[in-house]
Amino acid sequence: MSQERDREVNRERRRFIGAAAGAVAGSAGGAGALAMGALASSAAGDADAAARTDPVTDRHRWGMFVDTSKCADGCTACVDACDQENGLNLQSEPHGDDEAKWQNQRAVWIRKVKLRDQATGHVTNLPLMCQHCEHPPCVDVCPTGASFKRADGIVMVDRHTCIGCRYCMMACPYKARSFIHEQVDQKLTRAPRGMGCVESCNLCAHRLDTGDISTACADACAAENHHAIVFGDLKDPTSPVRQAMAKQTSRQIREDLELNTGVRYAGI
Amino acid sequence: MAKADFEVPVLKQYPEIPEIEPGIMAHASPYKSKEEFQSPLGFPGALVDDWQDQAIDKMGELLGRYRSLRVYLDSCVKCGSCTDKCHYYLGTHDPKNMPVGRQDLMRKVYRRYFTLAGKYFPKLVGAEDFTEEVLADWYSYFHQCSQCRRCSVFCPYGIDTAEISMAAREIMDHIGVGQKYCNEIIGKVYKIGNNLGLPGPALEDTLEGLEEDVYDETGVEVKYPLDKEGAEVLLITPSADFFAEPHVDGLIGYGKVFHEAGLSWTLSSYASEAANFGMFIGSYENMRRVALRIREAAIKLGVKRIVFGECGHAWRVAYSFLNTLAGPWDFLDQRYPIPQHICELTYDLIQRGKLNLDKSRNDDMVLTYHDSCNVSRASRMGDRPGGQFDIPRAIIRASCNNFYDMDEDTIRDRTFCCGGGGGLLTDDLMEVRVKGAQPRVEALNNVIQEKGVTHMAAICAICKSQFTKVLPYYGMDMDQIVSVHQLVSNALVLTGQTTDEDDVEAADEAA
Amino acid sequence: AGSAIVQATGVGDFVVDSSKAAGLENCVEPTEYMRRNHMEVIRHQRDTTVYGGIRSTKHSLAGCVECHVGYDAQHKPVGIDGDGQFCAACHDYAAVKLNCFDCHATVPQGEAWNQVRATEHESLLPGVEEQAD
Amino acid sequence: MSFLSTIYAYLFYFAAFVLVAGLAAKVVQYARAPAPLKIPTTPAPTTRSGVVFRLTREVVFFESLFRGNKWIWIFGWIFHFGLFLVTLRHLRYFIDPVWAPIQFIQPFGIYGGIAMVVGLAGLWARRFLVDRVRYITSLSDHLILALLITIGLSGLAMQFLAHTDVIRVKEFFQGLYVGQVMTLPADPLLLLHLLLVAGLMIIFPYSKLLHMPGLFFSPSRNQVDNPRERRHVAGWARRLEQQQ
Amino acid sequence: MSKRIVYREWLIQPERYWGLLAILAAVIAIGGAAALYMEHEGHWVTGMTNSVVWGLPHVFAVFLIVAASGALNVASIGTVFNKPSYKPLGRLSGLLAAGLLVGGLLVLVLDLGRPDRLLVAMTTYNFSSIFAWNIFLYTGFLAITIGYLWTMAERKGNYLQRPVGIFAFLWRLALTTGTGSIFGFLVGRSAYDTAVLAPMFVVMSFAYGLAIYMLVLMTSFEWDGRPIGPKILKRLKDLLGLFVGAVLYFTLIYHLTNLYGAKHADFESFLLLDGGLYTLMFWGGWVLVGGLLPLGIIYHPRLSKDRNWIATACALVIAGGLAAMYVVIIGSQAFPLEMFPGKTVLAFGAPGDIGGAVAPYTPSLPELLLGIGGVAVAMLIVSVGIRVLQFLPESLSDREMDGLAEPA
Ligand code: HEC
Ligand code: HEC
Ligand code: HEC
Ligand code: HEM
Ligand code: HEM
Ligand code: SF4
Ligand code: SF4
Ligand code: SF4
Ligand code: SF4
Ligand code: SF4
Ligand code: SF4
Repeated sequence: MSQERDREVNRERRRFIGAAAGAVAGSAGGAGALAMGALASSAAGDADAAARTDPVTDRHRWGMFVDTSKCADGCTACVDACDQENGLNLQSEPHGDDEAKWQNQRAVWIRKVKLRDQATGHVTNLPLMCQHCEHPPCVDVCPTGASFKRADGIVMVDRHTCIGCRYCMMACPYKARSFIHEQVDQKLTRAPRGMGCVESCNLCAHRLDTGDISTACADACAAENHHAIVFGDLKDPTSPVRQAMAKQTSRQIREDLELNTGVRYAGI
Repeated sequence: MAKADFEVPVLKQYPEIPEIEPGIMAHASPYKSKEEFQSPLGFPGALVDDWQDQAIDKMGELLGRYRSLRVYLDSCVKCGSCTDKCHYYLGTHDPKNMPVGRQDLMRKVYRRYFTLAGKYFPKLVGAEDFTEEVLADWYSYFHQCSQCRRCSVFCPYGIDTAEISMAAREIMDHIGVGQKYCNEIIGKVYKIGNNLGLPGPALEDTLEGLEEDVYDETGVEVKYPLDKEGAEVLLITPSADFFAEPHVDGLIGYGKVFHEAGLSWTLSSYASEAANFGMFIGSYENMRRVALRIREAAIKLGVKRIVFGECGHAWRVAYSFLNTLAGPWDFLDQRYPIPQHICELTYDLIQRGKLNLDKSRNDDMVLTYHDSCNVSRASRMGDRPGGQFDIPRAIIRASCNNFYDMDEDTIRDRTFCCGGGGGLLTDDLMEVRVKGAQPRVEALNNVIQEKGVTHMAAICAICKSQFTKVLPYYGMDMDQIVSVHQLVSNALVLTGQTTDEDDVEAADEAA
Repeated sequence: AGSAIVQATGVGDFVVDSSKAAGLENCVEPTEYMRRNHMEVIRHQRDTTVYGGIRSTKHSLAGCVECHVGYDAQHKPVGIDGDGQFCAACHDYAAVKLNCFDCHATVPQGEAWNQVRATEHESLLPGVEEQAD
Repeated sequence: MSFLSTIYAYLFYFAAFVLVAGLAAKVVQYARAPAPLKIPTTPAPTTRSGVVFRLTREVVFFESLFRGNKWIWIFGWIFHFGLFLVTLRHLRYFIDPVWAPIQFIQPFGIYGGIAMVVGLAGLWARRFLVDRVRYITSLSDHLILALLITIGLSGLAMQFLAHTDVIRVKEFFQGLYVGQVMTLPADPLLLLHLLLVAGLMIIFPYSKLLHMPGLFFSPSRNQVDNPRERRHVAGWARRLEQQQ
Repeated sequence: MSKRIVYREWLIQPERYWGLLAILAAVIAIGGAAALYMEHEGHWVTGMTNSVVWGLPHVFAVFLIVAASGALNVASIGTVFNKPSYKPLGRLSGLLAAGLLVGGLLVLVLDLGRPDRLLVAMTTYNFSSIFAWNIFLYTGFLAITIGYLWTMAERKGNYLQRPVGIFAFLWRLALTTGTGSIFGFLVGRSAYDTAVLAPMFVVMSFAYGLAIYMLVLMTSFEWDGRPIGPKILKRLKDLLGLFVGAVLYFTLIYHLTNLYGAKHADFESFLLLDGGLYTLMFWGGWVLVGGLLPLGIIYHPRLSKDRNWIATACALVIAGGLAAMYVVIIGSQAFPLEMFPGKTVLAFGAPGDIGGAVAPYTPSLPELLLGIGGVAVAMLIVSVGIRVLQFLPESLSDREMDGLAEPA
């Protein structure tokens, strides 16, 4: 059933994907080969453009730019897309749990935040997910090293070594992380999930690793024609995200903590 | 300090586990028994010709008779837990005095003749033929065991070296290698009725003397009856109580207690001995023969209860074995424990407020208590486990104001033997006795130094004799050892007794 | 079903008949080797994937599942950790706890981006012909 | 079915026979030897259930040993508890389907294996280091320790270094139940492990390993302290009474 | 010859002893069942959420761990600061410390999302994490405490007592500082973002540890009929008074620094004025029950001489300590993260997801049972320890203590 749902999403995707297409053009052959189930051949030189055979490196740092002025009131496309992509919609409320508590217990990787300026009364909308800090407090505090920062800047949880201590959740200033409070029956192959571990947005790492430079949330936002989220390589001056940041001043949430986040916002 | 032709151990503040000094005590063995002492017990008078075969046969017989022996010889894993628990090892440093070392003297023979491994790979499992040297070792070291069972407490399988010593002595007796001291004494019991060979008239004399003493002291006519038929209680007490110090003070105490309780009681000249050395030589038959005298006396005197005086191993035989050896006791009053310990009786009276004890009369003493090993580890008092520790202490606390226990590791079921039990209370084993007393005396010395203890109470005739003899070697006084019932005796204010003040008052009134 | 599978002898005991593996000669490594060391193999793959981002299918757990998963009469895949199914049959027999499937999908479902979705995604890219769904 | 498998199959039949028959013979011998006198080491329980409680404490905690010597206790207990866990874990080779508690115990069995080896190492060390224990140690004491430690190490090596085909091992032993010789994986570690285990089974009824049944038959531990209340007379003692 | 201190096993009646063990075992079993339930169902059965991620178990665990460190203080005073009259108290202090620590750690471990991965926690470390260091600090503490006990009990090791004692003392400070720092390093959270937290934890540990120690000491002596002289009792309660006073002092400093750092003023007003339950817990529990009342008893001319009142003071300190931990750990999680200064949060994710508002948290029964189970574990360890080993001096009467005060 969920496979069918995947397909539907894909069909929708075709309408909008053009924008990102350029970035992945070089990978087409490789991706195709992979789809046939053959072994990945080493994509010479730039491994990013195909399923990789070499470990990720720090030649890239993935990040996002969010233009809050484009983020529409009432829209939740990015949240829904992330839920679909990462199987979060497959979570089910445990029988007997309190509804309000459940909202606070279920895993959320990205959330829609709505703010009002106390001085001007101006209302701002923005998507909030893991900020992929360069100096992530969650990684600093994790006792086992399960929280880690990949060489390409993605902060993730190795759920094979996470012991579920939740210290990272205490440390994260953005409330970006979720603990899996309940047993998970349904899961996707690309997004394993189980009780007792902590997880958060991983910038759709499975996409990046297989050669696609896109995230579900950014795609979805673009599909809705809002284009509030721009994803890309923060180290590459030609990347869309850098170009967008060059046009507008952007800030980090809680800049005072000097975490050098990978997700930047304009208009807050 | 008494003179010794051997080195008396030094007392330390903290106990130390010595390094082993193999063979250092091989020379110390008791005088061998002679024909005249052997035959009354049914043993050959001298080493028989085919002693080896006979010994092995006897061993086989005992293995079939005693599960303890069988299991103990198989089960030891040489863990070493018992190695530093025997007071003879601690005092002599001879590894064959480590309980397991002692057992191994028999175990190696057992393995050689009774196990597959020992038959075919003797070297591998340390099995050995029963040679003359081995027999010599047996004779020395199985007579350096007071059968105190301290090792058994700490052994994970409860292996009781006392059982093995007893079996070894039994085997040796059967091939004509007996110990003079024990066997002579058992002979005396058979002939006269007690260990010391005191004939009836002598006992009567002593008891009359006691009655006079007590009357002089208290002005109350306390009776010490002998062979009184129809008495309620038959008191069986070690013969040492009739004349040795401090034993006799205990006997005085029993009499006063009976008097206060209003119990009619008697001693028996036929069964005038509580001790049963049959146990020491591991001879069921002899032990039974001695025990049956009590049965006969009880029937003859028509008593309703049997009470035992202060004697450790006697109480073991009485408490644990008497019912087996000389029972059933269906002709006695079943409302009372059969047999009963004098401490149980006294304690009961104290509980019921029947004794008027003036603790201050013992204020010249600061006391500690020596748990005699046979009482603590092989018998019980009262109706709950551990009563043998609590009841005597309760009696002491009820009779005096100053009481301190010695170190916990050296009392209750971990108590150290006085060093003279198990048939070693003979002058030919003086070295063993003095050295073996070291751990106990060390603990005693500590409370003397720290708590100002002056006296040690005990409820065992052997302990009392041993300490009076051994304490001087350590620079202490022989009269620092007292009977528990001596304390009771001191503190007990008899009904109608004239105290010093009373005397004055009485004189005033008379005037 | 478990016991029937379990009683057989020889290599390939546990391979479920309806699985893709049933028709193949060998596992991803020599089968004898896999019988003894598959846990090391996937454990190594796990770290490579999580930390290095390498998602090759050769040793991947998703790969194991895809090849070894059995199908029922309706050609629906049956959870690989189900009774008598490949992983479970063997692990139950040997009483080895398998908690991978607390998290991992037991049937191929929503594979990684490359395996199902990339096919469609790719068709959107310039110069690639659209493929049928 | 290889030659080696056949040899091992017969070896295990033989070892199992020796173990069971030898142990049974010993237990019968112990059970039939009378205990004529009451000799429990006091303070002993005065009831049967008290005795069960006491023996349980001895078996589970090694209470007496604890009071006797803390070092021996620590190592001895670690070893035995480890051995116990390992044994439970090993049941998976011998029962099918595996009972739930045995399934549950599996991961602990591995720690048990490590603990067992650590305990044995400590026990062995003291046989060299403590002069009193050195004195009472004979060659066989060393050999048994060596045997157990080698079994443990070869097992751990299979767990951590060179895996064996556990499934075949189980099939082999399952086959033995029905008289069928299945192929045993020819991994050297496994063969060593099993060879030594067979050795252990064979010597069990003839060595100090008898301490295991011995504990339960030890009169100073298993008797009820009630001689005054109940007359206790052994068979031969009664005959002696009747003779007179 | 210096005077020996004679220690004895706890010799209370077997019925009483086994009864106590049975009760403790039952409590532990219930706690274990609660933990099993939580692990089996998942944490949704607790009151914890993605906002309040550490609940009641952490309150108990941190309290026990902190108290463990403080309990060892008594031994330190004896050996490190060479106060002879504290020497006989040392062994119990070590045992209690070990017991409390084990109890606390057990609760901590059983509250993990994946306690089955304990081995992972023990073998893979991230050394930039205070928590990882704490694992070393805790296990190290246990090892050192056991070693320390050994030096106190085994005469061959006596000469090491002082160096090991000093080492243990320093380790202990590190441990409490480390525990405090678990919170102190959470820069994102206003409540914790202050350096005073670490020293405050140190004095808290002294107070709680001593209070528990005194209760255990008095109870075990009472049951066994052993004497405690008024002198030693006065010493201990005066020390308790000092520590409780210090806790109050640091509490004041803590709030002053928070108020001074203007950005935390919101949090302060939450805690001190309008935090509802948390405000109540702070004033009523932390300050009044845990501070002022016990101080009142301890310095009261008459009550301070009565054993029962001293015990009451100890109990109050413990109760106050739990309240303090509740405020520190849960109160500060309930208070929302401040991400957008100058802005009001209108919505934060799906309805019901707490962002700008105070997060609700109601402790659930299993959490409480787990926490109490941890306390019972600590008490079980202590009861068994003093029963089978010689931890308790046979007497602490004044006569006994006077002998010790003389220079050795
Ligand atoms: C390309 C398909 C394929 C993939 C992918 C694959 N296997 Fe296999 N596997 C096989 C085949 C085919 C066999 C049976 C070989 C035979 O019968 O000799 C097998 C056998 C096995 C066996 C031995 C089963 C037995 O009964 O003896 C194990 C264990 C195993 N695979 C584990 C794995 C694991 C773990 C993975 C993932 C890393 C994996 N396999 C991936 C095809 C595959
Ligand atoms: C608590 C959840 C959880 C458990 C339990 C778990 N995994 Fe994973 N595993 C994950 C997640 C999440 C990923 C994906 C990481 C990513 O995409 O970057 C993953 C990825 C993997 C991968 C790489 C992806 C693939 O399909 O090859 C392997 C291999 C793997 N796990 C093996 C295991 C094995 C083996 C076990 C059992 C011992 C296990 N995992 C148990 C969560 C889990
Ligand atoms: C041939 C039988 C067999 C099959 C089929 C099998 N396993 Fe195993 N597996 C084992 C055995 C046996 C062990 C344990 C080896 C040991 O205990 O040393 C094991 C261990 C493991 C472990 C390590 C578990 C641990 O706790 O250390 C993992 C992970 C694992 N298997 C995964 C799988 C997965 C996933 C599959 C299915 C794709 C699978 N296995 C299929 C026999 C099998
Ligand atoms: C009821 C079961 C058992 C109990 C209560 C028990 C108890 C003990 C005890 C108390 C010791 C002494 C302490 C020590 O040295 O470790 C010991 C030693 C030993 N046990 Fe056991 N045991 C049991 C079963 C076994 C079994 C099944 C084995 C072997 C497979 C075994 C092997 C050993 C060995 C080899 C030693 C001697 C260790 C040494 O040489 O130092 N035990 N046992
Ligand atoms: C016939 C009986 C036995 C068989 C078939 C057997 C088989 C095995 C096997 C196959 C392993 C490897 C487990 C793995 O790789 O997961 C193992 C491990 C081990 N074995 Fe045995 N073994 C037997 C008896 C014993 C005995 C009697 C002992 C101890 C005295 C022992 C001690 C160990 C230990 C310590 C390990 C390592 C820990 C573990 O994996 O459990 N084994 N055994
Ligand atoms: S999809 Fe775009 S516009 Fe819609 S909520 Fe997300 S970021 Fe805003
Ligand atoms: S936003 Fe939170 S979870 Fe993400 S990297 Fe930063 S601290 Fe870690
Ligand atoms: S919950 Fe997991 S990822 Fe987070 S700190 Fe603990 S171990 Fe690390
Ligand atoms: S990047 Fe991917 S994982 Fe992260 S929020 Fe967007 S969709 Fe979710
Ligand atoms: S019974 Fe007593 S004397 Fe004999 S070996 Fe044991 S401890 Fe030593
Ligand atoms: S304690 Fe027992 S098993 Fe250990 S060596 Fe001594 S007799 Fe043998």
